[in-house]
Amino acid sequence: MADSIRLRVSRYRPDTDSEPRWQEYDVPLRKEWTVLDGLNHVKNEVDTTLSFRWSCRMGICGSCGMNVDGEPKLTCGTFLSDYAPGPVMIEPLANFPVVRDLVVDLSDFMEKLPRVKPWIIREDDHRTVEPDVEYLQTPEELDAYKQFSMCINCMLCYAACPVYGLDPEFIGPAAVALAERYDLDSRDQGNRERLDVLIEHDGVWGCTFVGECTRVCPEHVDPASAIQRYKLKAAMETVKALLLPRGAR
Amino acid sequence: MTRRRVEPLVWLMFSAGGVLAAVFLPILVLLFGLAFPLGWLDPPDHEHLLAVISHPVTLVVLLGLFVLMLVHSAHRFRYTLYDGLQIKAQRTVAVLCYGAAIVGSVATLAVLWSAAQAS
Amino acid sequence: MSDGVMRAAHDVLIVGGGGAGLRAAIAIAETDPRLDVAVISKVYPMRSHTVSAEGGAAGVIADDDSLDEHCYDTVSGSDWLGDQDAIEAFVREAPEELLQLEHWGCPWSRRPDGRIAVRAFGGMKKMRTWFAADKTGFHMLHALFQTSLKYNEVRRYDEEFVTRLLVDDGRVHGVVAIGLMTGRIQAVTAKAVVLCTGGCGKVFPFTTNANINTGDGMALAYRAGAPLKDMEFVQYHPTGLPFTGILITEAARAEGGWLLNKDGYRYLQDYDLGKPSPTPELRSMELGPRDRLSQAFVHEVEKGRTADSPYGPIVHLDLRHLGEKLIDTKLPFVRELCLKYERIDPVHELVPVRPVVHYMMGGVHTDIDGATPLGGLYAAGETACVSINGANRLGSNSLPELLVFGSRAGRAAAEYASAAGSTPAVVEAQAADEVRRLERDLLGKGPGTESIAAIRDDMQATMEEAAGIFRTGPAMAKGADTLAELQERVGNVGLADMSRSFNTELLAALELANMLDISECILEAGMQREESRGAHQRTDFPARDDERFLTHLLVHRNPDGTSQVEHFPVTITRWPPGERVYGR
Amino acid sequence: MTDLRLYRPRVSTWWWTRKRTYFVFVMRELSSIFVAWFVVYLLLFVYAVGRGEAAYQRFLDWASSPWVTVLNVVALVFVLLHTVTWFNLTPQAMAVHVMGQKVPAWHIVAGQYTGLVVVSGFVFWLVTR
Ligand SMILES: Cc1cc2nc3c(=O)[nH]c(=O)nc-3n(C[C@H](O)[C@H](O)[C@H](O)COP(=O)(O)OP(=O)(O)OC[C@H]3O[C@@H](n4cnc5c(N)ncnc54)[C@H](O)[C@@H]3O)c2cc1C
Ligand code: SF4
Ligand code: F3S
Ligand code: FES
Repeated sequence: MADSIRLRVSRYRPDTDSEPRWQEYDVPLRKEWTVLDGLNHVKNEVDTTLSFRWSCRMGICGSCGMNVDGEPKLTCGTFLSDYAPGPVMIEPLANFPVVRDLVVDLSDFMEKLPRVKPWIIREDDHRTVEPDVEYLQTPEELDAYKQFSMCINCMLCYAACPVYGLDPEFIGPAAVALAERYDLDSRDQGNRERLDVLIEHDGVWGCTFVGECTRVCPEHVDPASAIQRYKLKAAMETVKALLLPRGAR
Repeated sequence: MTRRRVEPLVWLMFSAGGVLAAVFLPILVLLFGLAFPLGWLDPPDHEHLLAVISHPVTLVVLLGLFVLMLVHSAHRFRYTLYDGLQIKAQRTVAVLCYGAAIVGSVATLAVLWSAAQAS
Repeated sequence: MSDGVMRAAHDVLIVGGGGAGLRAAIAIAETDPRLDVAVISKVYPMRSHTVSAEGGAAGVIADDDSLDEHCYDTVSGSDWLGDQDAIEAFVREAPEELLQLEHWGCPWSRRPDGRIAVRAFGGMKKMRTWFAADKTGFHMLHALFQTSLKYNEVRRYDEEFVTRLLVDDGRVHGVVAIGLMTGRIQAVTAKAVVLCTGGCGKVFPFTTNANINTGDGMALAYRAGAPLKDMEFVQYHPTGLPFTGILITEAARAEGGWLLNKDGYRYLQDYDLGKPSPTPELRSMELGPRDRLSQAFVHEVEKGRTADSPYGPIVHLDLRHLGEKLIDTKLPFVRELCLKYERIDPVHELVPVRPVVHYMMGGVHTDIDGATPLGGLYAAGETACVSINGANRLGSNSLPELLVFGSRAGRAAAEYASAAGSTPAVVEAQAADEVRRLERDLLGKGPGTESIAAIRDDMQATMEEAAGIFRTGPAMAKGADTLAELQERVGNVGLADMSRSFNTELLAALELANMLDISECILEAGMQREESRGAHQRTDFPARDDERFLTHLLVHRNPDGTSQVEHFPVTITRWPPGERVYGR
Repeated sequence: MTDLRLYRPRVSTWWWTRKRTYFVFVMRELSSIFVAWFVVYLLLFVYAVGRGEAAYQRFLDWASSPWVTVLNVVALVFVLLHTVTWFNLTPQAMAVHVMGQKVPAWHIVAGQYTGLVVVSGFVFWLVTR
């Protein structure tokens, strides 16, 4: 194994640049180094002006997503040695506006997330606990939504989804996965409210089942599945509403 | 109550058409598109075909099959134009695609009906 | 505001969007919906470090368990330094809070009959740790964050870094913060401020903590005049992965994992932690408390019974006998982490581990309602020291602590804010000062002669050397001298990056300044505590000394920047100091 | 105070040529053209049959002309692509539960191929009988 690898890093400084440009850095190539370790090496030893987000370095906080050789990746879980001999292209997550260097603007998702009401909705909306009363949930009921509860909001799926790239109005894979997570939760009774949001034009219908969201998801959430299942559910509800007019449900 | 929207219904037809296309089309293309015209197999004789086609069950089945497959392809093609070619005139595209599917469906009905009358 | 300092005003401002901060925000929104609450956080809330917690959250729920037993485990685990009134409140409220979280959608692991499942944890005599597989903190944080979204009244400032508390006449009136995206510096005033800024593991080189855990809140409070308590108590977790420091949760041992030295021997039996048994025994062997396990590791190193790795001595965690099925259902994340970062499959192979800095028992001194001695300033979570953890925190007590004291601090701050008057004008001048400091002294200063990373490395090395698992007076004194030099050097740091937008170099500089102050407090308190208790083990004072040191140490900052240590009594209610007995 | 100057990247028209998975996706979607084509083809076929023996023969002659043959070969390829991708995606699009147990994905896929074989066999039997 060579002892160093070249990183081609996309730099964009809004104060001075009108568009991103490439900058290259050579970093040590060690078998236990991730792309993030490489970037930190640059930040600490070579060029302190490089900006990127990271925190947990264990694949759970969701902040270090970047496009590595064109694929959205968590850089803390992507090893440099897999790209030897290099160079490795490191760009900000695709489909998002770039704030600076490798940092993208996530406000769009942060605005969309609350729209799908990702919280438990109950008809008897308790705001506080009744002591000692737990909502029972069997392991099977837990399994029904577990997968969709694993989303770390890393936004790799948005970076991979061409539909989102073309139409930023599309609510996007992770948001639907989270809606589905609560819909499938046996403790929740909010399906109707979420349906009203997702059945809209910019809800689930824009998705053409490209499936890239699922392929890049580091947590195996399978948002593509959530969306298609949601479409089926929305369609069934609509048929039901047609067959049983005046809210006979 | 949920607001009524057409998207879910179109999508349902798209999906149904997709399933039908997936299971019916390979054999149909193979037989009618290649095997019979090219003589790999002897084409069925006209009388038998006419009998099959003019049977009411066949009529209904073929009508459903063709209409759903047309909606399927119109719907899919519409989004291919949006995404693949980034066509901005989305409304026009939609009208053209679904319009074609509707025209095709009417034609299907006419053709099937006239064929059924022929026997 | 004059000087063009942008300003926003709220009733209560919560600094930190982790478990404690979000819980506090919801508590306030529920207590009094008319109050205007804001959460300010240097990362998006769901990125907060609570997300990394794996093992679980303790709360008495099992039929054979009792509040008293949880209290006793916590008191003895704390080596009698925890305040027993706080511990009693904590133990009483923890199950309610955990159940509340259940109602908010946290996917707790369940028993076949649908009830909450509990697992064993280190230092606990009963099974009482609630868990969501081995991503408990992740699920708790996301449940809290998503639930917080339904309270429209909670305003959020995401990715804004607080640099200073605005204080006048012993009362806190808000903060100054930098918006990372825009680089805009603004004053956010509030009648009450709740610090929920998490831990400070990053003052050490080898830690389970995330990059953001730089102890900002402790430093903010300390500089504003609030004392820090019990800072000498730094928890080492016995099982971190070498090189990365990624945590292998204690749940791995609770489910039956063994610690083996290089001879394949379960060495804990040599350290008064009980006798090995094939299935896990509560409060025994691998389920002993973290301080004792980490200390045992050092003794094994001394005896030459640890294995070598490129990253220092290690022992092995053996999970092979648990079987693939159990590992995949109860410890899937452990397997994933081992596969990814060590290329080792714990189903078939031994996992190399070594002790790693994990948790800060000390923090901003608060009372049982999260109130600090400064008017209007509250603290909760890892950044605070109530204290329930004393000299050693038990695993799985921190997550419920965030909830219990997050709620309490939130409610107390809400009450204070309802009664508080308006913001005095002097804070405007203070805010303007701070803006000048940031703009001129940091951003405008130009290149310097020192590098942030180099000073940070030196600080971390110093702390490991001086304040590791075993300490001595002279080593700490020497460390303190080095820190003083580093404080000098930090003055010569310049920023190469002068742009406004997402200037992470500026952040690193500010965080380094915070960590240096905290490091000094740790050593200061460590030198004063001439005894060994819990996580603070001094080879020059190997025994616990209740005569002199059954007391908290508060570190105050003098106006000239030096510090001063004061004793503060420990509250004992029902459990007089005794011997910590494990495995017998 | 600085204004944010975000850089907004544009998606190129040729985005789908850049990555194999995107390319396969667009090909999959383009199968819709050939589905439509074959519906039209079958309609012409039915129409010819309805018009009588001679028209039917003329249709078969036309259908064996080189360009129609090429078109149909291409159509067959795309239709097969459609079938394979559609079958593969079905388990993702619907979760089937039998007696409380989630049916594994490969069962669903296998079930669909069985369906394909049965339907093909039936059609074959029907028209060649
Ligand atoms: C790997 C790991 C595993 C753990 N597992 C367990 C476990 O199983 N059980 C258990 O009980 N405990 C566990 N702990 C401990 C527990 O997770 C932490 O103590 C707890 O999550 C801390 O939560 P917090 O809310 O206090 O802070 P954090 O979650 O760290 O949040 C801090 C917040 O403050 C904000 N902030 C910080 N500084 C600033 C600033 N200057 N300006 C603005 N905002 C700021 C941050 O953005 C963040 O939102 C674990 C810890 C680690 C490291
Ligand atoms: S669905 Fe997967 S890829 Fe998308 S944000 Fe969630 S974890 Fe990331
Ligand atoms: S990639 Fe996009 S189009 Fe749908 S299946 Fe995933 S959201
Ligand atoms: S740094 Fe947290 S996911 Fe990579």
